[in-house]
Amino acid sequence: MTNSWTDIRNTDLVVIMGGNAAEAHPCGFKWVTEAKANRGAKLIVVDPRYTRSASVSDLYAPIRQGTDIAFLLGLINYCIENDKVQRDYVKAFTNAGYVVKQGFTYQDGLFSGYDEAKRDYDKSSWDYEIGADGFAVVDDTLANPRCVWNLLKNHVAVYTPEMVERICGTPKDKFLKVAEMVAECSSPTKAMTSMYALGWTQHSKGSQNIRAMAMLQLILGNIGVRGGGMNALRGHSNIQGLTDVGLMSNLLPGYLTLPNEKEPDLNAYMSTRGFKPLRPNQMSYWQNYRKFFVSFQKAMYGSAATPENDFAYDYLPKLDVPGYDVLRAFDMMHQGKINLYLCQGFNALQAFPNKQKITASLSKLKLLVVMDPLATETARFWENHGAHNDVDPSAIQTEVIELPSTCFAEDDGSLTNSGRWLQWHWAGGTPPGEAKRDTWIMAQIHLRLKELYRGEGGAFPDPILNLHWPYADPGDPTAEEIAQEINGRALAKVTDTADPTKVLAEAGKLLPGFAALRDDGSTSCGCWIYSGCFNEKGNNMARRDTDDPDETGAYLKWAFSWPANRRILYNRASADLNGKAWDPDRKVIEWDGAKWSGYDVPDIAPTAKPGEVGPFIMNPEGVSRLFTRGMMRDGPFPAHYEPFESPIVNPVAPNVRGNPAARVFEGDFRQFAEPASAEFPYAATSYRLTEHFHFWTKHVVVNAVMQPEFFVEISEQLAAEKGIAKDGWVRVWSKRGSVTAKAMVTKRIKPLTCDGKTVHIVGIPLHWGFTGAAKKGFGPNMLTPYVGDANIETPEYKAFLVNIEPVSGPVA
Amino acid sequence: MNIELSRRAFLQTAGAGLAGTTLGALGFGDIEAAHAAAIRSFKLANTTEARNTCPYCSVACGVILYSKGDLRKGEQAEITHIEGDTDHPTNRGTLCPKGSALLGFVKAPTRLQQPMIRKPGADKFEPTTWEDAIDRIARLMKDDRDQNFVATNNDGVTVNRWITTGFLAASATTNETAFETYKVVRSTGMLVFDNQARV
Amino acid sequence: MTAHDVEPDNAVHPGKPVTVDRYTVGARINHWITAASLILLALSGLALFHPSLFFLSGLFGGGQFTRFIHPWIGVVLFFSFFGLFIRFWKANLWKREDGTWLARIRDVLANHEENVPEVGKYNAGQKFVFWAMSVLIVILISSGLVIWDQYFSAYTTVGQQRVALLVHAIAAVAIIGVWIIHAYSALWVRGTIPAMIRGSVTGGWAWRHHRKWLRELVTKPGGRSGSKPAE
Amino acid sequence: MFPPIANPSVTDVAPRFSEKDLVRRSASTVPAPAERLTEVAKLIDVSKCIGCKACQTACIEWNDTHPEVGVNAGVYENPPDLTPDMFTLMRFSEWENPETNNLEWLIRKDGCMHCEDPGCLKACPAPGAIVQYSNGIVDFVHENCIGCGYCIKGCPFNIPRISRVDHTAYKCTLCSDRVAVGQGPACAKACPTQAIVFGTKEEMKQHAEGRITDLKARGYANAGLYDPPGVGGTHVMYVLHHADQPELYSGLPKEPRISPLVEAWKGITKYAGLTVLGVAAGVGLLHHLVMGPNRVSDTDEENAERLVRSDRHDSA
Repeated sequence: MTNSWTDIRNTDLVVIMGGNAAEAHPCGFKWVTEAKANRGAKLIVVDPRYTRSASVSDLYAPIRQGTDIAFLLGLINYCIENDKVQRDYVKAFTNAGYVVKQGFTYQDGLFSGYDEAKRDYDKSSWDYEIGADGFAVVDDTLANPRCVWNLLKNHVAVYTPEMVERICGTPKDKFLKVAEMVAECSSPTKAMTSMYALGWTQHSKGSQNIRAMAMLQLILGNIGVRGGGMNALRGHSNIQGLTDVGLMSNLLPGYLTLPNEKEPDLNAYMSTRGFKPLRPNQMSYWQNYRKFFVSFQKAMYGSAATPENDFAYDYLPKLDVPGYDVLRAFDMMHQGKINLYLCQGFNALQAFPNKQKITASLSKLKLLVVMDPLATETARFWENHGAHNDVDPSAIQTEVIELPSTCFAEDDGSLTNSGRWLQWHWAGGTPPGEAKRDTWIMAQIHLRLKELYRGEGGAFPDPILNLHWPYADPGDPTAEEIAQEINGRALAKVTDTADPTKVLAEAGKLLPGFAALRDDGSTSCGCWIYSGCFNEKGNNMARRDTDDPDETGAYLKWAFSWPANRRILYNRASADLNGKAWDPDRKVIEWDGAKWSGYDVPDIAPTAKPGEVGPFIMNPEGVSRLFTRGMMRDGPFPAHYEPFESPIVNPVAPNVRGNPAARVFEGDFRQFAEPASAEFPYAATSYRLTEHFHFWTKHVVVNAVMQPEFFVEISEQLAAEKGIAKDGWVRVWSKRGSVTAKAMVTKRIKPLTCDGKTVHIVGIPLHWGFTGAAKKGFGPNMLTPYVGDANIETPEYKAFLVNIEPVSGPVA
Repeated sequence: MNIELSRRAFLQTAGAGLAGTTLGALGFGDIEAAHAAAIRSFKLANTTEARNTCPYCSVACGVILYSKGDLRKGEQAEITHIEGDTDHPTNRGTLCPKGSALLGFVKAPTRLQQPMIRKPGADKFEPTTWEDAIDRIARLMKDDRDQNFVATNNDGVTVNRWITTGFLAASATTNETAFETYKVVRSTGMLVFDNQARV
Repeated sequence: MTAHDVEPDNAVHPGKPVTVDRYTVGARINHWITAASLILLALSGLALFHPSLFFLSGLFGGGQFTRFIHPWIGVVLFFSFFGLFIRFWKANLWKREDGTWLARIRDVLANHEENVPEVGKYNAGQKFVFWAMSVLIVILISSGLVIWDQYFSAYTTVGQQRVALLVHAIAAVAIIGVWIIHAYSALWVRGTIPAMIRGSVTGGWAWRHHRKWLRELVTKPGGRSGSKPAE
Repeated sequence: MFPPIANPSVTDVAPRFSEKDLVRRSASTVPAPAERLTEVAKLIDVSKCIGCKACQTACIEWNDTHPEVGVNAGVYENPPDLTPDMFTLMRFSEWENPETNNLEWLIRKDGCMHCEDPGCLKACPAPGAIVQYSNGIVDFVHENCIGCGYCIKGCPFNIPRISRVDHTAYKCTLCSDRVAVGQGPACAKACPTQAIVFGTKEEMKQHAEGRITDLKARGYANAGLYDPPGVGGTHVMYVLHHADQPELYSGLPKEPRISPLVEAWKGITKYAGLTVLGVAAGVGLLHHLVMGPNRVSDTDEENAERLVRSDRHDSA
């Protein structure tokens, strides 16, 4: 989230699209109902299903899953056509005026530079014209036909309300009503908030879905303001934290990236990071990259990381591919290229697409280790549960070790919510049986491994032997010890760069924040964006002061919000070019002539003058990007692509199948249904229900009572067509698998008309499996295709094709 | 015994009794029945509180754990109730259907109690000890790493990577667990490393 | 016609006084089971009917057991009474003289039975009790099943149950009223109760109250046994 | 935001109301309390409700009930109905508004309405099994309940359910144990959107006014408060977008009142019945006193003997 849950109370219009906040995040949704009740805010829900969010909306518009970009670009087109744009904001705070290089084109659904064989682009043409001064060329009048604004205008022109109806199936009158309400928020005194989640990410163009809305929010001037923003609702309690701390194949903590094998040393590595400003005076905060990186290496390897060895740069593994994401990992496993796999509380068998492939892959492992508080399906993938897990245990040679871990109620520590708040929690109960904390388990594995390497030697033992392990009880580090390590420490005295007499931190002391980080090895810091969370003032994540001056919803003294306790990202953009709030009633920070101050920690250097320094300090431009240069694999603008399995052929680019830059593994393509397939005529989507949380709560008897059994939702029309009775049983199958379910026949799903064709939607909730208290059931991953988003490889769970028929009852 | 007499007497008594109670029923009397306490005693009295956050979604609602026994005093603590924390700015004491039923997660019948191992081809788990389990994991990790570690690529560049073993982190563990996990995993050179945020 | 009023093994035993068999052992057992059930039902039912009578639930070991046992006794009553019905329904068919008897009920009440026509085994009052009981028991068992929450609540709507409750209550009041008439009459007309205890009445009792029945018995072939008293 | 319900205290506190505050007690009379407590109420704003069932799970957890894991019956209601272990239930109804052609998913939290004139209490034959406190809470006392199910017939909203385990009736207590220590009901505390709020009845009515104004501004011309006078008002009230058609909300009765049948049963029948029986017994007694027993005379015996003898002659 750019903003926070409590900030949603400040909005005028909530657009829930690509999410279902009322069902998946009920307590956060409270702030929507508060905004409605207290400010007269309106709620729009755009979704293939009439959801529980829709049940309290002011306007519901149906949409075919996987067509959000067409809808959003249609909105952008509407706003531009009708001059519903916050022009001053767009000119000053976006790259609308930046002139794009000759050679950049978009034609027939493809951007310039496409290589069909590689399914990838040469992105060199996707960039700005660079002037003689080394800075990007900008036309403030927006007259240049090659400036971003004019390119965007041309790019979205095709998405007329008629085209939106044709692609999305959204009736034109509903779309126009949405457009009118959204366009009103181009006023500087109106804010719209976007609440989205996996309904946007789980597509082969998930990142572009989000970009499209972000672009709309930028042209409406809604980023950085109270009640505005791009608010990813996010899934699990610490999905934000795990990502922040970098537990992904290609990441280091704090969104630093792992080197690839073309970067043999630290200098080569730094040459593509630490961006220089593209415009004069800009902060381009990544210029500090080296400080973050070196401090991280000091946290990892302590005294073994020295200037002489490039701060142990070689200890880091170097990537040969963009990343070993889970789809790649399981594809490798499927090929027998992975021997050991450790799952720390992640139910892979239920969570990844094409369950049959996942089972086959796990069956090829030598060892699977599962650490979990609950008996997961993954740990029991080899157990026969009839149709629900039809395997032959004797044929599976994988050794499985299941380790009982504690749950939230039994450990201390912090979780980062979607509003970027790091909140500390305290254990309240004794763990059951022999269950152990994850910190204990990981320490034991490390110490045992270290012991083995110390005793036996082996392949490059240095990083293991030298891993910094400064805990009082090495076998059982405490949460506080690790939190301090994440925050960072001064290894030598750290002084202010501008004023060397001013000491920021004495040697051995905790750092006040990331501004004190140094690139000479005098500081250590596990995760730079978290620095400040546990400093000499104490554990700031444990703060519980609910003071909130003027009830802005900022709660600056509650817990700690990264970065630097900032509650609204880009909050400098809440004020105009002179530093005055666009909307005086919705002030966040203002320029008082000498510095920035207000209700939040300014997201800019406190003394950066308003006219000079742009609000988007992480970007070398200092402004936000409507055109994203070469930073996305599938294009600098979003464009409509059909899902890989689609009931119609792409109306705007008939020759392009799916997202042309999305990675598809050998073999998986064969398992996709053809576009407009007669064999699989129905458009399916998967989703969560409010009664359950993923695959956990089916272990909770009370939640099992609330929603006991797997079902699929279909329209009355499809039920009539297929002879499916309410409360009857159905079989649903895709090219990859088949499930049996109860039928929920509802008015809340209606057939759509897309490109002249009736499209029926089949809704498949995801909470069932073969362990726990609820009835045994199937997961949608029996059916879903094995393909991910072009940029981040999130699987396409939200749009695929199936067929359906009535059956007499469940197969045993 | 003379049945006829006794029955007669009984019938007469009954008749009189009936007439008498009919009067009572018309409002000339009241029956005092034993009073039973209607209101349950408050079940959180004398419990210990701990502040926590809900482990499910990323709204991160504040919750209070109520237990018999106090962990901070070194006692065994059994959680008996969980409800929303009204002091929390986001949820203000409210909880969704999952959060309201958190106690059922803590006490789920399917909570794991001890380390288990499933041998190749077996159709069930067998109990094992932590000692043996960790030994086994470390041994297999080291063997696989030693065998498959790639120190340099074909171009002779130092790459120090290990891609035949993978690690999947979840997304409900703490940041502290996450960072420690990061250290342990990355220090081995593992690249097949991901978390739930991917999906 | 006459056969209706005479049970096959009823007999007249000459002697001083004459004794007349009125009820067989089976009929008597059947009656007393019915009687006991009815009384227990009345007591338990009244306990649930009116708060001031709730104390009667004490006779049954408390409210819960009263609630539990009442419908089961009802089932017993129903089948038990059904036995009586099979035995006696023919003798209770309406006859010409019953109208006259009824018209002269004042004389009956005033103990001047000599002014009413001779009646068979049952007089009109007894027949009224018989048929009232029959009808009310059918009403009570059927309405009772509807409100027997433990087993049958699922088969009817709450609206139907409310009707049943009211009907059950009214029918219960009525049947207790009928029972009062029945029991009082038995007390008032001396010599009646022994009929249901020993099975026989004196000839004088039969002469006084059911002369027609006595005549029929006497004239019936084999209607008279030897001088042996009934056992 | 409506003031949220404060965190409970873990120190032992004396209940704020008790037996002495009873205004009604089933099948018995109670002395009028010295002064009436402030009336409390739960307000359920259907227009804010997202049907998440948090109220249901919070209710189960607080009241330590154990509903069974059922099946999916093609609907969102789970369990399918109120049970002795499920005191409250979200009921879902899909309605296409003929005026707007828009689908509306009307979701209503069903449960005890805590009527000012409780039909359950009126119907109950067991002394003290159902009580009403002067703050409006209608509570079941299981020690006194006999499990007859009369409360179900008395209730205009079809709420109480009899346990097959202990054969006593169960329903929402309005969390009397929480209210007694100054807390709000578990469902109201849990409700994520504050569709359920709790306070004094006056506060609730005021709060409802604000909500109704908001709904009218959003085009719900018939928005209104459901506080049915037929049962003397309720201590659980609804804000409805279509207050003119409460039946749309899974059959919420439009003009609920205690059924005339139940009124008749518990009123006239009760008194008239006992009067009839009393009179019948009395008349019998009187008749016996005045007329005396109807005895068989010696003449009757002789006549009988004569009859028997004559017949023997006849047939000989």
